[in-house]
Amino acid sequence: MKRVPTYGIMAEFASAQDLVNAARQTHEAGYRKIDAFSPFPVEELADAIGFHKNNVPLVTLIGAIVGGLSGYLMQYWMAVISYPVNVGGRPYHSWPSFIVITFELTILFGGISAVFGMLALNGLPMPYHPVFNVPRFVLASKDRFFLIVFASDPKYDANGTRQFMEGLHARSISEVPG
Amino acid sequence: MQIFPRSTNAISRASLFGPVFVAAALFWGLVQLQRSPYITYAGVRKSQPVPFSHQHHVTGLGIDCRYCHTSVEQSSFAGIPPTKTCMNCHSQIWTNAAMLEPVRASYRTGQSIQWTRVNQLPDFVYFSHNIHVTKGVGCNDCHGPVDQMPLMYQQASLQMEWCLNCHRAPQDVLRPRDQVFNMRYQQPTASRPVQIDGMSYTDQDSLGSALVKKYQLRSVQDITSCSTCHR
Amino acid sequence: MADHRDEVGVANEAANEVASQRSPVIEPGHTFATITDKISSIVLTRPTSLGWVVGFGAGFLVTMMLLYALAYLFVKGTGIWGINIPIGWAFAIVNFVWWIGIGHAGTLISAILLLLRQSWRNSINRFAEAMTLFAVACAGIFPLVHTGRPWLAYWLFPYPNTMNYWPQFRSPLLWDVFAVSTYFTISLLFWFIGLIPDLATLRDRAENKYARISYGLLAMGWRGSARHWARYETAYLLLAGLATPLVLSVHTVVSFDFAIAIVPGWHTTIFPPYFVAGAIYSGFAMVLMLAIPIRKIYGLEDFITDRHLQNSAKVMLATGWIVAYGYGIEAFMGWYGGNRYDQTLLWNRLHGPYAGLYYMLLACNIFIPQLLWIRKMRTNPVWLFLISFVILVGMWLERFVIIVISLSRDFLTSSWGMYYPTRWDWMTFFGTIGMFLTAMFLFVRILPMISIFEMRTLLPEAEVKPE
Amino acid sequence: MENTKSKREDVCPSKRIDRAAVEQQLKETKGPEYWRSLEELAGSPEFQDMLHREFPKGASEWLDSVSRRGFLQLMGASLAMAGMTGCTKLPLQEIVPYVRQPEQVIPGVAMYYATAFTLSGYANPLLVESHLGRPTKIEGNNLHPASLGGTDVFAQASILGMYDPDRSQAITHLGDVASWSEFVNQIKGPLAVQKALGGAGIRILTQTISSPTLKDQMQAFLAMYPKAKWHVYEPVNRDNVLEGAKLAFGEVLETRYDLSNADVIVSLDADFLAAGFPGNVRYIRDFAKKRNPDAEMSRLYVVESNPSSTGAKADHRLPLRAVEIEHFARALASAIGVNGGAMDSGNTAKFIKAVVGDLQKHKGSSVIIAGDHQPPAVHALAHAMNAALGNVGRTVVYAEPVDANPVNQTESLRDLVSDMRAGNVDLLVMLGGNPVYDAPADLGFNDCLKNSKVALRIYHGLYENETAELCHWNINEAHYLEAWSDGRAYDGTVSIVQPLIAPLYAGKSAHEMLSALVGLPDASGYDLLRAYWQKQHTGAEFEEWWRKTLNDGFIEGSAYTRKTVSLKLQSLPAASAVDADGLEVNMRRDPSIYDGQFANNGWLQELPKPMSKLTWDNAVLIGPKMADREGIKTMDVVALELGGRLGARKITGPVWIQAGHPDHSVTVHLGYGRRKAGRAGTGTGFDAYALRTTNALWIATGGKLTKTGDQYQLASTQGYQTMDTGDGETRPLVRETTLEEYRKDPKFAQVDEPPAALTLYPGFDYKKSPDAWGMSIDLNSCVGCNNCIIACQSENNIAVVGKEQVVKGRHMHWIRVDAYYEGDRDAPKAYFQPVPCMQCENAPCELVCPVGATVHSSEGLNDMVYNRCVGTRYCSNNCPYKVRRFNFLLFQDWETPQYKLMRNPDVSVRSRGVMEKCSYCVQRVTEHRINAEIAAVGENREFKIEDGSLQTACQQSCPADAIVFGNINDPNSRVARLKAQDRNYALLADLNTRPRTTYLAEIRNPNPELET
Repeated sequence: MKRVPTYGIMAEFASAQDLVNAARQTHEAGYRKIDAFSPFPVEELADAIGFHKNNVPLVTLIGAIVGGLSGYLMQYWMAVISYPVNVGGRPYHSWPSFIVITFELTILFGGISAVFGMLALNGLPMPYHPVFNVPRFVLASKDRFFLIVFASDPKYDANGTRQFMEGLHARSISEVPG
Repeated sequence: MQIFPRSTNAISRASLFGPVFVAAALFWGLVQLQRSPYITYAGVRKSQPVPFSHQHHVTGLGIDCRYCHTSVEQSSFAGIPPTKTCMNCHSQIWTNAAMLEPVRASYRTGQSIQWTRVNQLPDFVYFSHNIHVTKGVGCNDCHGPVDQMPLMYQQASLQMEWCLNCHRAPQDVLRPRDQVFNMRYQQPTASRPVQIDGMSYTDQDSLGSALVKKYQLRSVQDITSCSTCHR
Repeated sequence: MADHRDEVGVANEAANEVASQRSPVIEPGHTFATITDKISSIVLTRPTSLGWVVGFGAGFLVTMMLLYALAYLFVKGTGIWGINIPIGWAFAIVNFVWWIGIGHAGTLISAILLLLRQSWRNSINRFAEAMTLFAVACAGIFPLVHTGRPWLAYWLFPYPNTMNYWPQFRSPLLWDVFAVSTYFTISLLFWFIGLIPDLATLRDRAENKYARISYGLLAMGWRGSARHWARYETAYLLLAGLATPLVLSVHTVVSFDFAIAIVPGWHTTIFPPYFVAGAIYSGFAMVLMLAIPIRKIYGLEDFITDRHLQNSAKVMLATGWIVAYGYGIEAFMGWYGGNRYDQTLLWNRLHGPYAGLYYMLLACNIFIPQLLWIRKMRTNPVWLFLISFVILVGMWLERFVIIVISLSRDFLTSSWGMYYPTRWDWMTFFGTIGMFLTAMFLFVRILPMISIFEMRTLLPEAEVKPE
Repeated sequence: MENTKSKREDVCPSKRIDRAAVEQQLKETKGPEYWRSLEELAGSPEFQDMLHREFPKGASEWLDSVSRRGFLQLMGASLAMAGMTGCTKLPLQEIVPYVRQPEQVIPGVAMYYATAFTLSGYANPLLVESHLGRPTKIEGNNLHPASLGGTDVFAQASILGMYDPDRSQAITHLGDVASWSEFVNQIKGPLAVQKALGGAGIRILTQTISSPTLKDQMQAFLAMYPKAKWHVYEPVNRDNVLEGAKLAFGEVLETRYDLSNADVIVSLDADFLAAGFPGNVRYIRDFAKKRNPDAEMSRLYVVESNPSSTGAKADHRLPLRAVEIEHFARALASAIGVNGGAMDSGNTAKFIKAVVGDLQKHKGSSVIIAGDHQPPAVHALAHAMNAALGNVGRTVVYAEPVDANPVNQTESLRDLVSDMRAGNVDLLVMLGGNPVYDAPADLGFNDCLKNSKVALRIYHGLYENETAELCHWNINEAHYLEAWSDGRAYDGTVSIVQPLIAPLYAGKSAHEMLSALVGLPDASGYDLLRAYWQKQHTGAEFEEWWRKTLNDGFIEGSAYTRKTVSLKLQSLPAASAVDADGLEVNMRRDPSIYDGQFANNGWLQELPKPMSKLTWDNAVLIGPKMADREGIKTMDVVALELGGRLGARKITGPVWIQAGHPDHSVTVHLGYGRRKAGRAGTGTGFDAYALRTTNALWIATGGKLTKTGDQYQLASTQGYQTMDTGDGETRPLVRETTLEEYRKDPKFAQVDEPPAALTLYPGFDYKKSPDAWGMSIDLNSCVGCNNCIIACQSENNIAVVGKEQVVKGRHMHWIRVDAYYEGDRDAPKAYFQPVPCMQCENAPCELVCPVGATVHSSEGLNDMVYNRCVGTRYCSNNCPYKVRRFNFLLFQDWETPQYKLMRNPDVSVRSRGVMEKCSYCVQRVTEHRINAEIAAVGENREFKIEDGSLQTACQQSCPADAIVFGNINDPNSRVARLKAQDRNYALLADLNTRPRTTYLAEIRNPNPELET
């Protein structure tokens, strides 16, 4: 049997509060390549593990602008440039009538880029992930809270880190095979 | 517990974003098919009861279009020659060529020859040969180099976008009326100017706009109105 | 979950409030585990209950009837319906508007109430959104099949074509195409990303291998990472922000179908607001008609409490009054505006051949719902169910009154006419209801009908002390 | 019409094209392609045996049942997909040229031939459009004094009659198909026998005949068989007129009127503006001319029983029961100073006083017209009064009778029947007609023929109808568009009936029949005709004269000259006493299907009747008073009984409450309840002939009306016949005032016209285009004759939808004639308003079409692009005039080959799911524009479409000249000048749709004495 490299060390906690505290300490202890898992969003957590850069709004904004522009320009081109036709005596460029579709396309593109942007930034879909190798991790989607320090962290060393984490009053500690 | 093998990640991503590209490709394919000869028949040589060669009759014998297509100047329909027209000559020459038997048979029995239609428009499109000929649109502008077609085929796609090309910019194709039936007509250049009304034109732009006036072409808005072709 | 602290506040209040009059959004005594087990077990238990099979079967049969009616429609043409000149639109469009209206509650609850931080929405938004999707799907059928040549409906989309000819962007019908398809897409995305964490839960709890795999694939490998949650929350919030103007726009655009036209009874500026209000009105009625039996059958009283019923009832009462105001203004303007056509229209509604329906409409949408002032009515599921039904009928009648009565008598008396529905009209209408129920049954069986992770946040344990 | 005239051909157009080609076509080409490709081959005149194969006897029923021909509609749908969409693949087409192309024939260019349509002996001169030998459209002959370009509905619709697939398509003997030669041989024997007897056993029964040639042949026949007898019978006969003339002058005379100088017209139950009244087309033209309020305007008094379109145009209409009208006439006569055996005029005294006053003021420029169904005495009185007023020779003209055999037709038929009963008849030849169905009930012609001793019965007619059933031989007649003949118009002018196409089913004309009887079976109609006229027109230049005659369509100067007559009026027969409460029953010819001979004509069946707008049925018309008294509602089924010598005769039918119908009187229309008419006509309505007896052909008294308690669905095309909206409002749809008021306030009609600058939008500049099309409809001229509806239907390939669909409100007429009533339901004012597409400049329909299938052309036409339409019906909802029509089902008949031949190749045939509407005949606009452009470029001059040269279908054959179409950019065009008039107003102008079609308001000229 071949020895699999370690992906990181994972600690399990009983409550969101414990996790947040632990995460904070770990971060303060200088660990940077860490992550925390909770069955529901815990706002403090991101901050605790030092995650601040969130690009989803930007992506969405770009999508919305693109949608709106393409919506109006498409209508303008088709009704005024490509094939101008006299419809009920209205001007070719009946801008008030063009607003609705412009609006709808803004929303559509914005929404789509929000969702797919979020997925992409999160690197989803990712059905396989090392953390799933930890048997108790199934509880992460129920009522348990987990903290992981990745082996790739410069400060990481198998024993030292394990000891450090034991100091966090974790309910259990397990090594995550990569 | 781990449900999926590592490989699933790549696959799942592909399956999430892949369909977008597949759909796009499919759409592009349809757009191409729409314009393909399979749909339009453009360039397709349809089988005919008699392998009539326009090349031979026009280039070889120098017969004018109007000798057979008699009503092209008076009617929307250019006219398909009656068997009689063929027999005018073929009662003298090639009198027993096998390939002409259907013609002779038709003449004998009074049964029409049934040609396969080459240039066909949908029924809701009303095209008039006479007006186009009158306004200086040449035969080969639409029908292509008929004088070089051993077997007749449809040159253009005859789709609406193709019609609109000229209807939106007629000056690009117009030629003097006396040149309409000239299959070898070429647009004017500095070396080959075209004369009308004593004026000499060395490029299509000037000639075209002159003819638009001379032949009183209606405005683009007029000739791109729906009822120009659809009724 | 816009702001966690606020959630906590709500949760506390909820917990402390058991004694007090106001019933909580979640009954006390629940933990993360119990919530998770309760909701996910509904989906994961085998075998399927007989009741479900029967209900689903019934819905399925009616759906088949719909397909039959539509097949016949394609063979013969729209002439199998009762429509004519002058009444070119009838059931098809009535049903379309009705369904679209119903489809408004879902997004409203999940988006607007989210922005308004109404935490009680957490337990009803999931199936409300599902309801929205199915309702919009039902609605979507009609604009397509009501055309004389449905096989050419793709001409409504601006695709590069060999005719070099484009859709006519001044037509409200074209706006519909964009509005409805956008609405459906956004609602679908909103619903789906809401599902992701719960799908992960199901993935991790499913016994059955295939269930595990399929939920797993749908969950896309969600693992509840803090980073993911952060981005997820932002996206969810942004989507809510986008969906809010969208949901308001959709019925506004639908109302343009009429408001832009010159037909007396259609050509009025009051339409957009009161169409939207009416939409929410009927939407909540449908939510209640689904929520009440569901919570009974699956014993979800702990999560869908009387508080939810009450709040929904209050929303209906409010929107009901907006609708009533709409009717009032319509009538007032008809009289006050001094336009001879509008005056005749008003008279025709009150005394014309369809007057009966107009009075029924007033009863269903204005008078009967006033029972909701009574607290007993708001808390009594049975009464609430019945009133919701009445409201749904009323809202259908409203569309019938607007569309058919207005068309039946417009400008030239010589071309006045009558409309009588044929059996094909009815089959298509009821058929879509069957389709809707079928979809609903499938949904409650294979997906969590209440958002598990959002319920978790309502618990006091979810609280995290700030620094 | 100049250029149409020049286009006329003066040769016989019956072309010979090989049948194989046509059959090939029919086999290989599907639906929509067919008639286009046919365009490029040749309208084959002769494919009767093929048609036989295509037509098993008793083909499918009419369009009524939705479930009809399911597979076909599937096919239609698929065709629609193949044929009507832009980007689907076209099926391969054959193209089949002539073998020898006839001269003059230019494929794609229409030709016009002059001919005439004969109804009850009176010829209506026509000009027929032909595409490659297929007649497609009927116009009036503008050179002919009796037409001046106008036609009536029967003439317009007769083209459908020719293509009717239910026509009898072969000679049959005892039901088996036989040949002409067989027939000729078989009758040799009997004729030989008769020859010996001098023809004592021969009887020939014809309808009213005015054909000089036929008369000549008939005389030749009677010379050959001196003892043979010629009987004449038509259900809609003019016996009363004939007897009236005898009474007044002691001789038989034709009475014609010259309304062009009639300032006061009094109609005694005469519906002289309606199709079927001899000369109505010309009368309408003259009448309309005199209704111009800006010139000397005439005044019309109508005293009538059943409300008619003539009554609707009256300045004063007095509803009286038909039986009371004789009394009225006598009173009127006495007041004028003619001995009418004065009766107490009772409540009509005031009316009479006013009328007489008016008449006295207009001696010589007034006219009194009596209705055909009024008793001879009334006619005699009318003659006497016209004489007394000095109208004779001015407004009333007497001449030779047009009828070639002017006998009392009722008596003539009575004689025939008694002869048949007595067994004096061995050989009975019936040339047309349908006596078994329409003979007076008391004659019992039916059973008399069934079990008569007549050894040999020969029927020659267009249909295998009820009469043909009971005959041994059934010779299929050639339609007038298929055969040579001639006939006289109401003024006696001889028209030449020129065929447009060789007989579809090798039918024989009456001329050929007769010549067969005199032993010349092979003589062609053309030779017979030519021979006859050669005899008449001796002289060298005959050829030239003949060509001219064929070209013009009539023989110049052949009108009967005026006769100076002297009144020999002896004492009138005493008038029958009127029982005040007795129920009178009026039996009238139907305004749509006449006497029943047009029962199988879908266009006419679906043509809304002028006053009630009923289609597909006749009804028992009663007045509102009576309805209220008896508690009867519209569509209640009643039993109508008449006592009589032969015991009670009874019919049951649905009631229609007709505003303006007098009390104690009911009107039923003849021609319905056909047993054997064809897929369209069989079984529609009820047979009113059952009530008819020889002594009361038109008016019977002592009727009895009882409710049966049943209901019957009637199909009316008009929702409401009033402009009142129920809430006390009245909409100013038809704008009308009196002459006085008009003179005071000429612009009275132009209220609520919005200012041009009202809109925020700049609006399009149509001046840039050389032409901007517009239409003006003069409500003062329009007499509601419906001719425009059929003309449009024929020109634009408009489908017939059937009763069930009409009930649902899905009729397809592009132009409709709305009829409105106003005021007292028992004596209402009535208005007509033709409504085509208004071609609004701010078209509401265009704005809402999602695919841009209806948009504006640069000339201001509201184009409807069928092939782009997806059928949302939004445009129709948003059309305030509701002039758009939708193909809810597959209404077009794709499979009947005859209809394919009939269709106008210049107009798309619309399939299921497509919106359609009036296009201002854009096909004509385009044709004229192209011709004008070619001419302009050819002759190097300014492009211009001559005003008046381009006419829409509705305008071209409008007898009243009420519709004018033209270029509103040209201030001198007729339409522009009309639109500049004060009377001009736009319908629903307050909506600011800026219609291109506008109306000239209606002006009445009431007698101040009668204004209360």
